[in-house]
Amino acid sequence: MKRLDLIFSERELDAIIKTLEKANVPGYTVMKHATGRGPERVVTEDMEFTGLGANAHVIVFCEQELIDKMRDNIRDDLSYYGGVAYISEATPL
Amino acid sequence: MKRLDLIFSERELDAIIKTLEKANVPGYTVMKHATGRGPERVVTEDMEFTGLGANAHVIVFCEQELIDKMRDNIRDDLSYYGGVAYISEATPL
Amino acid sequence: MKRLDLIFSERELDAIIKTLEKANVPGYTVMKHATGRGPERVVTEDMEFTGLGANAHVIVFCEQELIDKMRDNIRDDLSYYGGVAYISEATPL
Amino acid sequence: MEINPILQNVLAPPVLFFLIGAISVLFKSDLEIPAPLPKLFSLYLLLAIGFKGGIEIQKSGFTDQVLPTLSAAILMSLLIPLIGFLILRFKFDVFNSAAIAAAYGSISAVTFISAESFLESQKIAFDGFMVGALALMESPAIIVGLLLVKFAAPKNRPKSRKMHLSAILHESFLNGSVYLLLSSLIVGFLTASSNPSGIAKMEPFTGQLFYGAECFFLLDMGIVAAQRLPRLKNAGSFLIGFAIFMPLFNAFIGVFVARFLSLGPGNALLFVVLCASASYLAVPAAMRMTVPEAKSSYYISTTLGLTFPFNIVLGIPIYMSLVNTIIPLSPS
Amino acid sequence: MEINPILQNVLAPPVLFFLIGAISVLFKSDLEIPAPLPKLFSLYLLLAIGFKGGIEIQKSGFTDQVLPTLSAAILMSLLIPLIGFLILRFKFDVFNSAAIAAAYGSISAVTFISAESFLESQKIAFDGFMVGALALMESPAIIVGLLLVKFAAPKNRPKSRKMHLSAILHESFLNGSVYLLLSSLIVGFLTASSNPSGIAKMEPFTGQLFYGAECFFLLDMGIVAAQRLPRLKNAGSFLIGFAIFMPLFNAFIGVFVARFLSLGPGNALLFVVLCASASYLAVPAAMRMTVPEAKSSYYISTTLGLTFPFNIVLGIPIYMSLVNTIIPLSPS
Amino acid sequence: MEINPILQNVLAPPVLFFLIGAISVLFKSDLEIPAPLPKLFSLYLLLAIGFKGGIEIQKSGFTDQVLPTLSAAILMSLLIPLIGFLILRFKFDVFNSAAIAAAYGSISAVTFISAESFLESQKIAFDGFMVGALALMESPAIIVGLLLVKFAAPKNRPKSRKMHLSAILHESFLNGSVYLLLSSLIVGFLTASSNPSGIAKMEPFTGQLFYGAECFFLLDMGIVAAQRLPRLKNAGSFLIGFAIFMPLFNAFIGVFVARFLSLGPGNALLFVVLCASASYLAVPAAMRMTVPEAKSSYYISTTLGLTFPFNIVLGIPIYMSLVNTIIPLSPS
Ligand SMILES: Nc1ncnc2c1ncn2[C@@H]1O[C@H](COP(=O)(O)O)[C@@H](O)[C@H]1O
Ligand SMILES: Nc1ncnc2c1ncn2[C@@H]1O[C@H](COP(=O)(O)O)[C@@H](O)[C@H]1O
Ligand SMILES: Nc1ncnc2c1ncn2[C@@H]1O[C@H](COP(=O)(O)O)[C@@H](O)[C@H]1O
Ligand code: NA
Ligand code: NA
Ligand code: NA
Repeated sequence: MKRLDLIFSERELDAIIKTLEKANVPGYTVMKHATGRGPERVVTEDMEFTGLGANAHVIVFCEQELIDKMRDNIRDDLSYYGGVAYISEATPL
Repeated sequence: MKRLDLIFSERELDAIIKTLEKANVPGYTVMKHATGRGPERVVTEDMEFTGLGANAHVIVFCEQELIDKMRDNIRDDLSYYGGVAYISEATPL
Repeated sequence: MKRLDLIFSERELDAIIKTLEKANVPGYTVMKHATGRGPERVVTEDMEFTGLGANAHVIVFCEQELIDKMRDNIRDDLSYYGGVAYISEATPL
Repeated sequence: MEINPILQNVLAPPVLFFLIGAISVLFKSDLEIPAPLPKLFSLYLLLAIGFKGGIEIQKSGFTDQVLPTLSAAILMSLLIPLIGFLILRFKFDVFNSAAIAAAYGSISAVTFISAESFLESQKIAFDGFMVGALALMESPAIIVGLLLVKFAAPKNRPKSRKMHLSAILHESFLNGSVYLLLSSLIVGFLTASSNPSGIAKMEPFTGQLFYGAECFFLLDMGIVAAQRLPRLKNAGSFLIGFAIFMPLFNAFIGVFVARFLSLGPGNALLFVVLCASASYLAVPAAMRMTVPEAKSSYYISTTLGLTFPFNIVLGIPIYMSLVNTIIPLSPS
Repeated sequence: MEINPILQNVLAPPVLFFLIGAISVLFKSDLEIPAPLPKLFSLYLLLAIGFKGGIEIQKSGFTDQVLPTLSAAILMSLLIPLIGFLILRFKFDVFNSAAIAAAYGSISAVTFISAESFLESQKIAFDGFMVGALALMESPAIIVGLLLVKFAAPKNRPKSRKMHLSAILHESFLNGSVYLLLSSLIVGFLTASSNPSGIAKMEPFTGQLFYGAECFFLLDMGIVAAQRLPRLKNAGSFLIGFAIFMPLFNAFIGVFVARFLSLGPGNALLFVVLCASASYLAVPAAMRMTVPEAKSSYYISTTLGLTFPFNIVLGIPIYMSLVNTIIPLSPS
Repeated sequence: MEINPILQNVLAPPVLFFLIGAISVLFKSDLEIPAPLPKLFSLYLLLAIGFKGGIEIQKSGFTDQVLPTLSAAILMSLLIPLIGFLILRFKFDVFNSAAIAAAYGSISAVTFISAESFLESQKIAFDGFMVGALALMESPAIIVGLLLVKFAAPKNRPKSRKMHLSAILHESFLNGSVYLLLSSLIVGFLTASSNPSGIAKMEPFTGQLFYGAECFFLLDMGIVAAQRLPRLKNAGSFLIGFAIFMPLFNAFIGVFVARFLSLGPGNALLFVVLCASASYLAVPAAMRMTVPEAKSSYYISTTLGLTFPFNIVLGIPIYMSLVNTIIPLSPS
């Protein structure tokens, strides 16, 4: 089993969730209000009221095949607006 | 060292924490207001005001033995209301 | 690639971010309002209004060398006020 | 039924803000009221409704009408879930039928205050003790729902959740929103009895601010309801029909009960609205915990996505004309 | 220019709270207004400004002055971004120039209400329909900014984001803050037309509470602005100069347009402030989504870290004396 | 001591809402006021207390009584932590003793405003400058606590945190809640001096809304206090006794100081309440950062779980009868 961590602007959330749903992932978890800094852009929470929004952190536990299936779409989603995606190993309890 | 990720309905938090405390985990971290979708149920943040609540994401760094000790209790806690639990490797800094 | 998880009191956030920036990490993500229990101290969210604050959870995806570079500084930051730091494996999508 | 009262209802700020919220979803605006701000307004409204209701009950005292009306209210909240259950069992299993039925037996506080606003704008009098009916109709429906599950559910339910009476009562009366409404009502009552100067000091918060806070909350409710609506497609046409038919049916029973109780037109409308409205706060929260077998999307999407908007926008003026038709103008 | 009005402006609670917020950052106090509380106040202010503006417009009706003023406002919000763009292109690429220019063409609602508070404290009359100008100046600047990107951007922009007119209009009118302001304005207008009793019931929320909520929000704005200021160092002195010079320049054009329109001193100040203020809500949110090539730290740090404080603290009294100098005291 | 004032105190809305919150925990209701909403009310109360206090100080001017009273207040906040420290050292190490003692030397703003509400309901006059005493008693206790740590702590404290005077002053005056209270007081003072019309415009926010917001915040405080109470079991009976005895002891000293100062009964009660109350905002936040060796559960659970409820429910009327007994009815 794999764990996929996606971190990106909250406003891309709908697009990412659509990608996940299309791939039929067994589930996902969304944590909003994350802030941070990437190689290019800065998002600070204190600016959230502006509607600039913060980041969302999405966690997906799923099989490697599903990740392979989604790879291109997710990269597409993230390539334009930024954001990161990492995979790690995970074993169900 | 292991890392245990638990994601489940916030209203089960007390039960899960009791399980963790009983097993004498060295510590744990709780992040509330997580939302997401599982194989059966949908939780959306925009509904939080209803008291339906969102999910909690609990992270525990501990030894494998502790996890083995807690496995049955956690599975019990999660089996009825849903929620997921995954283990991965982690090394202290 | 590695994933570094730091969990510590929100009020140490500035110090930790300074440490990260000095090491030139490619980016980081901050999630505030985390609560939890460590070996010694208790932080409960219901106390957040007191200014005691909650914990911050910082995630950094970066190379092992960077982590080695930061290790002493981070340990220093965490040694006094508490907090935990764990490393795990991660592969970019 | 005239068109005028409907239009007049729609053109009141609370309903307009509800529509604005709903339209923002339709047009894919990124307008958002982030959590936990809606919870702030939801807690505030319950506290203010309860507090003001407690004051009114203390002021009006227990007149002749109070006891019969409150008893009838409780009766309706026991009866409606039973009828709803029988109807829903044609299509759904015991768990879903009981959960949905309980929601329709219970009430929606925001629908109630929308009806009060409507009456005020129409200059029709009503009594403060009706908030007592509101408060008393929340719990019985939950109890009936849980008892239905307890007795009608298949025998092989997992042991861990075989419900005890104590658990049922706990969910019914100590649910956060029920508890806050009931206890604020007691605070209001005690304040009015023993500390009348406290009323004036609370008035700007619980009184003057109320209408605006209601608008703000309805703006969010509009967003939420419109986000919920599409999910009803999966629920099927039976449930969609139920979400419109059941309130009308309950209103119909309610108006005859109100006539039997000789309620004036204001109280009668509130009584009918309590019967017709469905819970999206207390009941779903209780059901999610105690009947996880039921799909929350069923009982939330119907009450919040369809029944609530229907009542707010069209229902209240329809019920008003129903009241005016069925209940002869009493001299009260 | 006298020093007195500046001091008087600074000594008003909203400006004082803004300074308190800024000083807390300077002194490294850990004062913090955690998210999403600032969003609550930001949504509230937009709703209240829109609602009250809608009422005023309905009340004042479409007098002779309304149409010319609103047209001039729209014109200014089309013109300013074009001028800004030409200036900025000396130093920045198309993306950054367009994004920054759009921010300066649009408006800041909080600057506007600060100007209203200033006028009230000076007992200078102004008209409610100026809120209409506020509402109308948000979208055109966004449209111009996006059109500039569409036509001036290098041809090798990634396909996925080749902007269609529909996307441009969507970002311009359905952006959360634009949508809330515009729709609250409509709600206010409809309420005033058809349900005047609703105005009185909203008054405690949208009226009486407003000044205090403004103070609370400005406390947070002070914190945010002071946190932003240091980031301007990276932006370079050209941009820092632009952030002060551009508002003054726009004010200068604005005051002559106001003279041409024969606006009274109150309306004239508001018109000038609309020209001089820059957006840190709607435009940045829209630009971040549609022009990700532009650095958000450029268009936010300038508008929020420099232009906004400058306008709030010094700009408004300066523009007032400008108005008094350029516009001969009309009998209106 | 009569029972009537206690009952009358308990039957006021703020205390009732506090009890409702506490009872909800006892009965395991899931009533919750999610973060950061309590912070909103906490910030609001500090801002409003400070602002109104500043106005009152400006209005009343520096009368004969002001300087002696404020000096005595500061003195008490220096003295109480020293006494507390000596008592606590019987059982606790330097770090815990200093941190707990500092909390009891400082004040609780919500206890103070509860005493004000009590006086208003009893129609006993008091002066606005007492808010100045409130503001001035926060920092000295923190300073004493940190100095105690600096000089009494074992010499092998980690180097990194050897406290410098500048760090001590920073924690004492720039702590978020201290800073907001002090600076709002200055804003209130400046507004009253130079911009009196600003007072009326703030009044609905800082004045009329205050009582209701206090109730809402106390509802949350009731929840938090009741959640804290069980943790006191681990703290042992010495600390539990200290949490009740120390306020009474401080009240006792305070009432004689008040008599010496010839304060009227209203001001005397407020002075006594300041002495008797303990901080759960500024001091714990400062101690957590600067004295991490102290267990936060000690200094928070005592102040919040025991001393605060004791003062709110029983203490205030007890102190009132103490004042009435010790201080001869002065003609003021
Ligand atoms: N190396 C990293 N480690 C952790 N989070 C990151 C990293 N790089 C970027 N992020 C997160 O991804 C968001 C978007 O980054 P960017 O793609 O630079 O806009 C940032 O705001 C961070 O929250
Ligand atoms: N495969 C998954 N990956 C990540 N989160 C999940 C996954 N499955 C379920 N969850 C989370 O666990 C919660 C409960 O799921 P469920 O057990 O279906 O009720 C969901 O709301 C998600 O937040
Ligand atoms: N073993 C652990 N697993 C997960 N989180 C932990 C663990 N130990 C400590 N923490 C987190 O780190 C914070 C600080 O812990 P401490 O160092 O004990 O003050 C706690 O509040 C927890 O959120
Ligand atoms: Na009903
Ligand atoms: Na402008
Ligand atoms: Na004290």
